[in-house]
Amino acid sequence: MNELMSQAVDLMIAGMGFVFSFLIILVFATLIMSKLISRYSSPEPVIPARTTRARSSAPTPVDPGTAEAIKKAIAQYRSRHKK
Amino acid sequence: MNELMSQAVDLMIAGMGFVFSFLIILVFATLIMSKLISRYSSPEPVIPARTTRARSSAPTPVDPGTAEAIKKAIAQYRSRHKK
Amino acid sequence: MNELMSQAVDLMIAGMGFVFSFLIILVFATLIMSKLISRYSSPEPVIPARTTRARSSAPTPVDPGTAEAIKKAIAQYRSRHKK
Amino acid sequence: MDKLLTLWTGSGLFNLSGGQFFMICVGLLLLFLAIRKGFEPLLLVPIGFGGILANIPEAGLALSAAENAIHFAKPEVLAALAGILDVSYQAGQSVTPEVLDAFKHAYKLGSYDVVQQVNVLAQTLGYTNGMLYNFYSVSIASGVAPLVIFMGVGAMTDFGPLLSNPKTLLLGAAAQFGIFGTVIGAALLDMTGVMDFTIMEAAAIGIIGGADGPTSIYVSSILAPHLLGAIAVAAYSYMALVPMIQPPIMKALTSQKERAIKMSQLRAVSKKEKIVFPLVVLMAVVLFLPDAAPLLGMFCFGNLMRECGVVERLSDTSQNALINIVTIFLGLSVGSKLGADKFLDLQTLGILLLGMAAFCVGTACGVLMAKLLNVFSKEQINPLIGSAGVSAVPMAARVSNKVGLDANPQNFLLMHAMGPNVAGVIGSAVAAGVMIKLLG
Amino acid sequence: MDKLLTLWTGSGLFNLSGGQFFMICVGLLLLFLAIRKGFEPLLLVPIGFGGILANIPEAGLALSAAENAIHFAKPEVLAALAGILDVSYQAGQSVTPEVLDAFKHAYKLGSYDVVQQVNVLAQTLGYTNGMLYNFYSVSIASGVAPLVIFMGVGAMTDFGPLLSNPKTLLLGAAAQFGIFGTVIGAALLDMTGVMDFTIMEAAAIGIIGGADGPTSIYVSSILAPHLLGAIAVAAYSYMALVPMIQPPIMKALTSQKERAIKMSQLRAVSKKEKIVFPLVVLMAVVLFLPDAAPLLGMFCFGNLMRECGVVERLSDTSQNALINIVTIFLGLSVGSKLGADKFLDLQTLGILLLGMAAFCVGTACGVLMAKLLNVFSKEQINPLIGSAGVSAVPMAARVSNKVGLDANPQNFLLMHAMGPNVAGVIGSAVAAGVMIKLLG
Amino acid sequence: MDKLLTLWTGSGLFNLSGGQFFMICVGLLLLFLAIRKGFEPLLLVPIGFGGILANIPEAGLALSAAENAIHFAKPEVLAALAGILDVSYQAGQSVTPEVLDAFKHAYKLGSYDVVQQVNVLAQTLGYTNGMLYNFYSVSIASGVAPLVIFMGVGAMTDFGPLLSNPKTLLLGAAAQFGIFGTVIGAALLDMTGVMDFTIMEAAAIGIIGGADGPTSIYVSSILAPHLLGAIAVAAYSYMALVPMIQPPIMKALTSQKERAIKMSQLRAVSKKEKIVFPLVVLMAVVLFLPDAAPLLGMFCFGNLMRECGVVERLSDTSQNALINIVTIFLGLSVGSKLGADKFLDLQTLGILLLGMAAFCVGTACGVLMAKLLNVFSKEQINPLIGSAGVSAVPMAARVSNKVGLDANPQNFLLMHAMGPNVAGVIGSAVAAGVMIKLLG
Ligand code: NA
Ligand code: NA
Ligand code: NA
Repeated sequence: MNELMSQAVDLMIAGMGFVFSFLIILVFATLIMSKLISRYSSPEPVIPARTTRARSSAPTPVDPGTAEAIKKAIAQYRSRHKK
Repeated sequence: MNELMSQAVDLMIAGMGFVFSFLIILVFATLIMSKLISRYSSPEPVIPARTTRARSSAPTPVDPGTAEAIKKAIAQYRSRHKK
Repeated sequence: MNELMSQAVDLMIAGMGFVFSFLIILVFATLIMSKLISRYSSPEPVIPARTTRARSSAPTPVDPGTAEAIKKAIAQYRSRHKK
Repeated sequence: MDKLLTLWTGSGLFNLSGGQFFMICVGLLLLFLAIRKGFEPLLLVPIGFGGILANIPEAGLALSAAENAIHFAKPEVLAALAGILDVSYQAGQSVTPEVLDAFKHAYKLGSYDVVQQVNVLAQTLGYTNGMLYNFYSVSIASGVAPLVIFMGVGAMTDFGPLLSNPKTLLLGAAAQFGIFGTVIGAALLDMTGVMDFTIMEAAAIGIIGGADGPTSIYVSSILAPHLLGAIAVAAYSYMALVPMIQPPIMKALTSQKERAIKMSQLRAVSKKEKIVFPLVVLMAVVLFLPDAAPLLGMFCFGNLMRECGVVERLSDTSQNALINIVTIFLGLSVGSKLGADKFLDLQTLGILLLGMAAFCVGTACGVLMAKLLNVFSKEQINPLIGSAGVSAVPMAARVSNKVGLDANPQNFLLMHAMGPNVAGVIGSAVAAGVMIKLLG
Repeated sequence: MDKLLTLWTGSGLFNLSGGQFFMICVGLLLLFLAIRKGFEPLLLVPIGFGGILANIPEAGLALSAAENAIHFAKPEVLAALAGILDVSYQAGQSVTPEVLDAFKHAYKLGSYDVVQQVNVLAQTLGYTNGMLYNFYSVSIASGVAPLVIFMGVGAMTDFGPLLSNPKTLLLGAAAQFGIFGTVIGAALLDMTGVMDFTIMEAAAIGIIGGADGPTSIYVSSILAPHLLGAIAVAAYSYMALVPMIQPPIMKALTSQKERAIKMSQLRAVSKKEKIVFPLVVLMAVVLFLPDAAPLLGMFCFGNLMRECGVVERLSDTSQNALINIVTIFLGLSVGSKLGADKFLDLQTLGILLLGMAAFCVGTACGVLMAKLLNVFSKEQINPLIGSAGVSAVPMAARVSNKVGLDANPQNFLLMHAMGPNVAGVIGSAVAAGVMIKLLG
Repeated sequence: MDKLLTLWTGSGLFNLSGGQFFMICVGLLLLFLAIRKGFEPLLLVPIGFGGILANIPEAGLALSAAENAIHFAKPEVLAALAGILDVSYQAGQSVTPEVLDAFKHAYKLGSYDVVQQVNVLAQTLGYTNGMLYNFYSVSIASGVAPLVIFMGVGAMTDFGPLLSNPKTLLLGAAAQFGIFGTVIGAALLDMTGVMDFTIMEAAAIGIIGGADGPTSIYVSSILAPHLLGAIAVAAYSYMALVPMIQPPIMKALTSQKERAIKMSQLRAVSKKEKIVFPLVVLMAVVLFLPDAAPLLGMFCFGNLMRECGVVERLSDTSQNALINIVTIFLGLSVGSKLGADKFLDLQTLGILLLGMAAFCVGTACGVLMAKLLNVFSKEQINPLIGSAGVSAVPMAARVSNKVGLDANPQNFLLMHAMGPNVAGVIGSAVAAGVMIKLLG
């Protein structure tokens, strides 16, 4: 086993050890956080989990005809104002 | 009265003196400007004074239902185009 | 003819020579490109030539009333979200 | 094993100092105030977060390459830096806290070229500038971020109410007593030996009384960059507290009858006046106070873009994308000045105290000025709009309106208060120009 | 008292020079033309405003730290600078205007490293770069702003009309005679002793004939940065004057019958052609003119983003937020070159004259080229679209259309003129590349 | 004539090397993949285009001023540079390819201050930095661009699914075996003598297995900037190939029954949890891994802006205008590293091979971890969501969903897979921090 390989193995042990430690701590921290929040806060309307907003492909439905009209209007508005 | 205090008093006299001079000049300059403009320009439709646009909280009223539909459409449009 | 004039004439000859060569080559390259594309590609829906989008002044028509309502809604939406 | 040890001795838990812990709590407090209490969130969220980042032990995010090199204190590195910084240290010598302090002190006092050289050397030796240090250099040390924000604010400002009643400019002038009164206050604290200030520091603290974020940041970045963090935090916090600070003062200085004064309808202002006004302000700057040119120049430029009607896309961008981008980096950069070693100082306490005083004095002088004007003029001004002269746009104007409504439910002062409110912005920029001229 | 005196002797009224007064009026004139007459407002509003800011006396907004140090002329500072600038000056010596001129001259001619060193020294001594100087360094001296604007213009350009009739590229080539003809014109003025130019200056002036703002700014920032202000102002002003400059020339060179020529409908262009075309242009640049790579590379990149259909959010941003942000700073930076000492020069008059000539020559050559093409080709071109080859997108194309309609109310030339119009952009970028290659 | 010769000998056709030709083809291939095949177009369009620009012969767009000076190889210039670079060369000596290689080598190995000095000298002699070199310096070498993109990604990320099932963080941890396994793989290649790597290079290659673009670019810009081009291209290409790479591995490691496991509905997550979570992550960074502070700090900041609800305009800008602007320049800058001399190397082949292996190992470990968790827990996890732990948001989660639907048409895994998917982002940032700490 040469120099590089022993460095690589060391790096893997330290790295994966650390990644797991860190994320395990995070699991517990998150669980505790959620528990504390739900205990000490007044009940509030919860938000159902959604996908990453930025890439979601299923937004609130709107009547397609209206949507089309609005899209055109936006395009028109934009082209007027961008000049 | 120590060094700093005398500097501070000097600064205040110079500063407030200057601020007042400057803004008094500006009052007169503004009055003259308004007078000149109203004299030498053709009558034009005047704009009623509004609050700072950026923070105004009372925009032109739109039927809430329409507004809601449009907001959804905009959100949809955005999420489609932002990806 | 002084130094500067002879430099200027040289620059003109080299410059216009090059501009014409370059654009003539581009004419042929473009013609070849269009021919190759139309030969080797499946027929696809073509887009009619338009003016530069950024400055066009004739966007897709939308019913003016709707457009107005939408513009207001957009303004309202914006002023609400810009704060 | 060796590597795990490196990770452990480099971890925050191993290195966290009490000061850093305290400042992280301060950062969390600022986030809490911004998110739950709505204290100027656009600035205090980035500032609070930046403050936490700046106090992560060993990360050195707010430090320059040279400061990081000094922090890690390898003897051979220190020996190399010693020559440029003119600190007496030899390679063999042991690295005591005193030695490090000598290095830090020498770096802090170093002239522009010494700082440049020592940073080049530190980068040659493999150290790098922290992320927040870079943000600060580009956005604040260069002066660009507060100016761009001021341009955006100009593009958001409507001078209509001011133009229809130019006299209210004087209310904006009077409220600047808050600034200079605070300088006197700092001198008093210094004279009585409570804490030490230089005149530059006193002036930078005074500018909190301008109640205008970008102006405060711009001035303190020039006059006293080491106080910038505390000054910006104080300025934005007190701006958020305006609805609590001002009303008692306003009520104490006015009678019920005065508060109930109804002001006449504002006259309509023509488009042309609005276009020409920023140029009039600019000409006054040209003729009388060139040192206010960066601040007021950008402000007027923004306003001209807004009103001229032919560059709407530029105006839009400066009110939206551009100001937002700059705000993010400005906030994080201000946060970088919340490092424990810089912030936890007796002076910070002085800044918080004096800043509050500045707001109170400014408010009072604005109200008194309005009463004074009423003595000389037939057309009565409701003195409640005087307090709006401190700026804190548009919060202070809303406060005037609310206190006015309390006294007389038919008395809508909002529009009238917008005049002194924007006049206060001009007034503090002028005061800033005077200070930079005389001390900068 | 002392302090009030400082304020007075530092005020604009006390220091305003005649030249600065004149240039402030020029700045106001540019604002008037932009706002009331609609002359390219997106650029001329920031340029005009920047020009005013650059001429505020004592503010030094357009000056570097070293220039500010020389301006304030403290003997000990000058003595320190003298060493680096190689000016003979001792600390005791009196500061005459000749001495200051020697310093300014030495700074102007200083090489890159001398300028760097003297600025570091000036900053060490407490002077700072002016705001507009910083804007100029970052946006124009680095070359980035004109290139980013060119990318945005690329993203706004539709090559459809050009692709359906590639022959019109030649009209865009012919119109570049305006550029090189102007260089000859400058040489003539020099030969007859009216004014002096170097070949670099002549070339930079000639590029006005390209009728393309970012190209003019890019080229003159490389070849003759001291003329950049006048060149940019001339370029944008004449672009706005295209509807007045071109029609007489177009009518003089064409018969009524020629003007009435109806052109056949443009063929439809496929999406694929539009995607591949910017890459074809790029390949031509790769093979034949690497020196045009920055300009045409960014232009083609912008156009590819527009047409490829998969990076719409990048294309949108480069057409909106990004180009707007850059335009603001580009305009202010150009304005920084309108300082009285740089602008009020006989050369500026020459630039205004020659720039006008450049537009006229370019217009004429475009029209004549169209007539020449008609000699060799069956398919007739309306020579009125030749004038659009100067670029000035889309103004010149609209002029072609309008003059065409005057001759024949059923003759819609707009689409046909867009081809040579965008070809003119490519043509001037190529000419710019040749000039930079041979002279840069 | 003379001038036309200059143009010809300076043209691309005259100078194009085989390597440049090949790399231009690679650039076109990347554009084709991005535009026609939809491979991560937001990055690969700018990267591909930048790659073409970087290989334009004689244009030197990706070279620094000093590299351009060396390339043009004027004897007097080389003689001037020789002193600083410590290369033995006298003015008279003939310029052989060996001499140039000696210069290039000395420049490449030069320390920070040598590089600075030689670039100042080259600029003094009239050479300039290429456009792409400037873009790279500002956006990547400074570290700012990947961090700003990470902030934007944070503002786009919804931690809801992760919060409702925090256990899935462990899947994101397991998938990081791909990173470190690849380091071992590189060491194996080195040990068997196939190709040479240092530990820094091996680590930079391993980070491809993080399946996260900005993290890869950030790490390799610190550990192995000369490999950045290949690493970024590999990272984005394989992210685009996830739908092809992952399913076979997922199916091989799971039984039909396992793939059909239906997971229970995710619990609803309160707004407060979402606000506090980024702060919890930040505190973990503060306490345990300061070296991950830039990456995770900006990520958490972006997410806090998104969730806190009071700075919507900042959140919007960081998700749109800001991230788009930075993406354009980041992409072109990465492209600048696709120069033939840097990219065409045996190491690039190794990077492509090892990068692929990294994805496979990461996928496998994620799936196996999920199976392991099922051994210890009552509540069963569908092991298909384990593969999403590599990140590649949201592609990998969609793949999990699709493979799940194949096994059981009523089994919607998308939401469940989003948890490990975003956990993978945190996991790779942690791994990046460890690597920078131990090697940087
Ligand atoms: Na104020
Ligand atoms: Na042109
Ligand atoms: Na990952």
